[in-house]
Amino acid sequence: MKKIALAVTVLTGILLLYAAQDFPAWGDLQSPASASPVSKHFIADTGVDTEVPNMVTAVLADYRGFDTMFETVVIFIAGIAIIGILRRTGADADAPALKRENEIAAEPDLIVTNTVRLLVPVIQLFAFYVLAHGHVSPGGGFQGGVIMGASFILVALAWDLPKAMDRLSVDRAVMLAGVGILIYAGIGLFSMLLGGEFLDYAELSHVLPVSREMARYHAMLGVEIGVAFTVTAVMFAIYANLSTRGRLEGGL
Amino acid sequence: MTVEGFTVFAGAALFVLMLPALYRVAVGPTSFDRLVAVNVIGTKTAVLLVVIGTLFGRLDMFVDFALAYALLNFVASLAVARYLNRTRSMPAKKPAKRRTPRKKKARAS
Amino acid sequence: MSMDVADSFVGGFSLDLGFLAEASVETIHSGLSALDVCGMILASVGLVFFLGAAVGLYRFPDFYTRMHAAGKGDTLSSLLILLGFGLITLDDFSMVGWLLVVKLLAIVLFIMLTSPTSTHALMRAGFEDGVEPVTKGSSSKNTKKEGES
Amino acid sequence: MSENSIALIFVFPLFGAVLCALVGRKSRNLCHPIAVASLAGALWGGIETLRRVIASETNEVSYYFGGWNADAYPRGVGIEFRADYLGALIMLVVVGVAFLVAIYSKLPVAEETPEKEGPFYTLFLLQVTGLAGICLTGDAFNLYVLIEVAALTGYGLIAMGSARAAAATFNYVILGTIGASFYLLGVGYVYMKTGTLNMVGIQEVITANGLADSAAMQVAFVFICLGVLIKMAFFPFHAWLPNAYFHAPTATSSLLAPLVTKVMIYVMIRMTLTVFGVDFSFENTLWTEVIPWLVVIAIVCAATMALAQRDVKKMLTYLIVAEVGYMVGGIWVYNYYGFIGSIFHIISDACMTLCLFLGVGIILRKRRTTHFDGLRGLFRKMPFTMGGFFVGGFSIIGLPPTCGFFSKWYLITGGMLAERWEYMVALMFSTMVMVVLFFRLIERIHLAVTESGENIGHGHGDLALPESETFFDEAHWTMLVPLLLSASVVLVIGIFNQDIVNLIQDFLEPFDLPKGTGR
Repeated sequence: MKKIALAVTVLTGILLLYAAQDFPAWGDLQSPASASPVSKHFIADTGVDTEVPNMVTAVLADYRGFDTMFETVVIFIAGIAIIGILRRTGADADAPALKRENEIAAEPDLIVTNTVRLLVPVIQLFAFYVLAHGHVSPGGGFQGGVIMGASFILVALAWDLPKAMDRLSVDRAVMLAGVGILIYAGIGLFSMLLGGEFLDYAELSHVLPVSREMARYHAMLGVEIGVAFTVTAVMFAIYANLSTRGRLEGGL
Repeated sequence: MTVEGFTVFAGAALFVLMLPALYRVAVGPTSFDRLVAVNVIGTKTAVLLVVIGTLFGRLDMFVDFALAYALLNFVASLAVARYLNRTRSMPAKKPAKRRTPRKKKARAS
Repeated sequence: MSMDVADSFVGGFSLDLGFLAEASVETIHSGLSALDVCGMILASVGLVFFLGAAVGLYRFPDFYTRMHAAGKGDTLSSLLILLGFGLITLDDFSMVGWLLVVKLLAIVLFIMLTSPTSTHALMRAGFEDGVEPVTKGSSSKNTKKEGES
Repeated sequence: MSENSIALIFVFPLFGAVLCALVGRKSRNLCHPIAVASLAGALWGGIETLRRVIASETNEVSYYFGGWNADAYPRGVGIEFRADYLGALIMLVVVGVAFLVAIYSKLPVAEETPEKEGPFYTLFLLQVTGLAGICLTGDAFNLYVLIEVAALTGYGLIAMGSARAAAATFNYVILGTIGASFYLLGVGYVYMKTGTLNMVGIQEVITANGLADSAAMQVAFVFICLGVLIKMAFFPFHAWLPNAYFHAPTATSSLLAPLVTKVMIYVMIRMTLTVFGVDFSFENTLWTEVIPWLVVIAIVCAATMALAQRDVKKMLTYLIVAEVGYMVGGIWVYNYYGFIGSIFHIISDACMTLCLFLGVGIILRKRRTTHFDGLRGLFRKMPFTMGGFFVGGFSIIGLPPTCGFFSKWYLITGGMLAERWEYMVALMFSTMVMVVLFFRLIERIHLAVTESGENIGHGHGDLALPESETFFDEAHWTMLVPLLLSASVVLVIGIFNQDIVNLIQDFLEPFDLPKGTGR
């Protein structure tokens, strides 16, 4: 079986390399990919359409905002599925915990807890910075959410899971993840109800005191906030459920 | 020697000096040795990101990457240390060499 | 690695890196200011420390000594290299430059705090797990050979 | 509201899913009504969309997300949903099947995954969102994202059952990920060469620049087809399907079995016809020669393995693999009638598989087993349920006037006109096998015969069973009504098959497929 797998892998690699010869040359203006109006539009007109300097963010959150919505949904699904599969319910939850052989509960380490206590506020501030700065520099909802989620995981690592769950319980995390999707899809639905298509942020200029372009700009920030909510909550929920096999006590 | 030349040199040197650490990751012999080496590589990757940022002239973007990377590296090494500390199967009364497969040693010597 | 070797090394890559040079005109000036020189010296010292850490990681006989090399050399070298590049970035004293240096200092501070902490956590985990240190009478043969192989 | 009908198809389930997740912990009883209501909304949107497609002059309706419409901006800047006859029909099947399963799932979900209604219905609704989106999207990368949505929810839904289900999911996760990766690699290569992700845009660039000979495009085509074939459990890659669907909870297998493989076949049709174009896909001689033979092997092997099963649910999972072979064969014999058969078979197979799985779910709930031995005396006990189940069975065999007969008729016609005799022989063989299978089942269900052939009692039929085993005990109405509805849909589609075939013909007309004999 291993040999077959190896052969398949090698064959795939050869195919990929064979096809790679055929790629357009670096910076070839005549290739269909470079000549296509789509790339030109992204490069030339992003600022005109949306006022966002970072065209990656504009493509991600506006031009292809529908994809990004479903990518957020994928993360949400991951969280919900992990909870659905692992979470102990009913009689299961009352059963004695599966103790591993001669397991010793680790107690919080003085040095680690003090460092983490010092760092967590800074990390959360950095998360907000990354989230809000997505329009001009790399960053945005996904990255900011990951950093924010990491801060909660850090608390759970330094002390134990209950301490982190005092700050963000798993039930509340699921709600937060849902709220994130609601924010994203809600902005889309709201712009649809205002007369545009789904996710047509420009229509929000009817209710916001800004131009159509700036409406896109601000709606993108709102959308990123929704993404950050979902990512933060799901990261923590997955960690909590995986590290305790769905029992939500003790922690790693 | 220009600043640009030095930057390229520093980046290359960082990369080359990561190789001994990579050797430690591959060879072990205990999983803690591997972890130390992974931690070193992680920290140095954050530094390498800053170096690359200087080279590209887009340090404003790359410092954010580096900070996020250093943060995640810290979380990862804490998590693994915590995991290994928790899942040991014997109390530490009698220090015993574990996680050191004999066969590997024989092959290495 | 001597300096002229490094120069030839750079020269070998200059063809590929041509487009980088154009992109990086703003930050990197052709001339060398005093700050640049200071920064390069700092970063070089940092690289030397990293060399020490790497050699220690490769050569030392057991977990604790390797940890020692890695924990100290790695932290200090990271700090020095980052500070060095901070000075290099600062050379035009622009507002953007200052902002970047502040961010770099944040990374320096962060690594200064986290790297010893994670070293400590790993060390403790290793100790409680019963990793055996090499002592005078113990069989250092095995471990030594591993380092050399 | 009508011009947004395409958006409504997934807006309703998406918001329903989030609502289920929010209320799921506190008030679990609300989840089922929310799911049914949001799917009813989606069904309304789907019917409205099909009506608009029929009413439009070009036979297709486009919807541009974010308002990046093709008039003001270059095509492909934003994401486009295109509903033509093919997409709209299959989307309607997806939403309709999901609606029936949602009604049906009230009792099984409460019993099999207790206290997890919230997560279950969340994943259920998102699964429908993903599958319906796949049918409508006009963007190759968006298709990938939606495939991932459908796949991830599928893993979650299957693994939520027993511990064995979780183990069976593992294979599915591995193979599903490999398939998705192949598809993504292919899309990456296509983007590299064409510079656009819009399906119509890709087709335009291919014809305008003569990219048919390009090595990168051909490798991309092979990768995309390979990924889709893995995802649809085509024969050598089918290993994940039987175990995963067999161990899955009842509601999950009733939703996934009729839809997932069929939707992936839709993706293959979409890729070959709309994206790469007929010439590119079928003039590629090596590929076109190989696949029909693979199809033959697939059908024969899957039918044989189905014959070896002693469990109804397991047998049905192997039949799904065989049916996948039918439809892939219908595409790759490269004939107009083969395509009609393939598309029509997607629709009819979804309906009849739904019918069979709903029936099996009821049997499983009543008898706690689906082994052949547990079936005796069922007809006397649940005449309506078994009646519906038999309609599905007759349709899979291909008896008129069920829809299975007509789709199989077109498939065989296509094979005959393309002179693919091996494909026809395989079809005939598998039909024989299904006859054997289902009449064996009918015998078990009607008569008091055990697996070893031994008669219980002395008389004929289930009259010989003691009264305690044959008293009238019909299934709960929430389970019975969807089953009977799906059985009647099987019959209705069969009777009004010409209307649907007309729509399919309207869709296929512009593609200039060979209609007669000889290639």
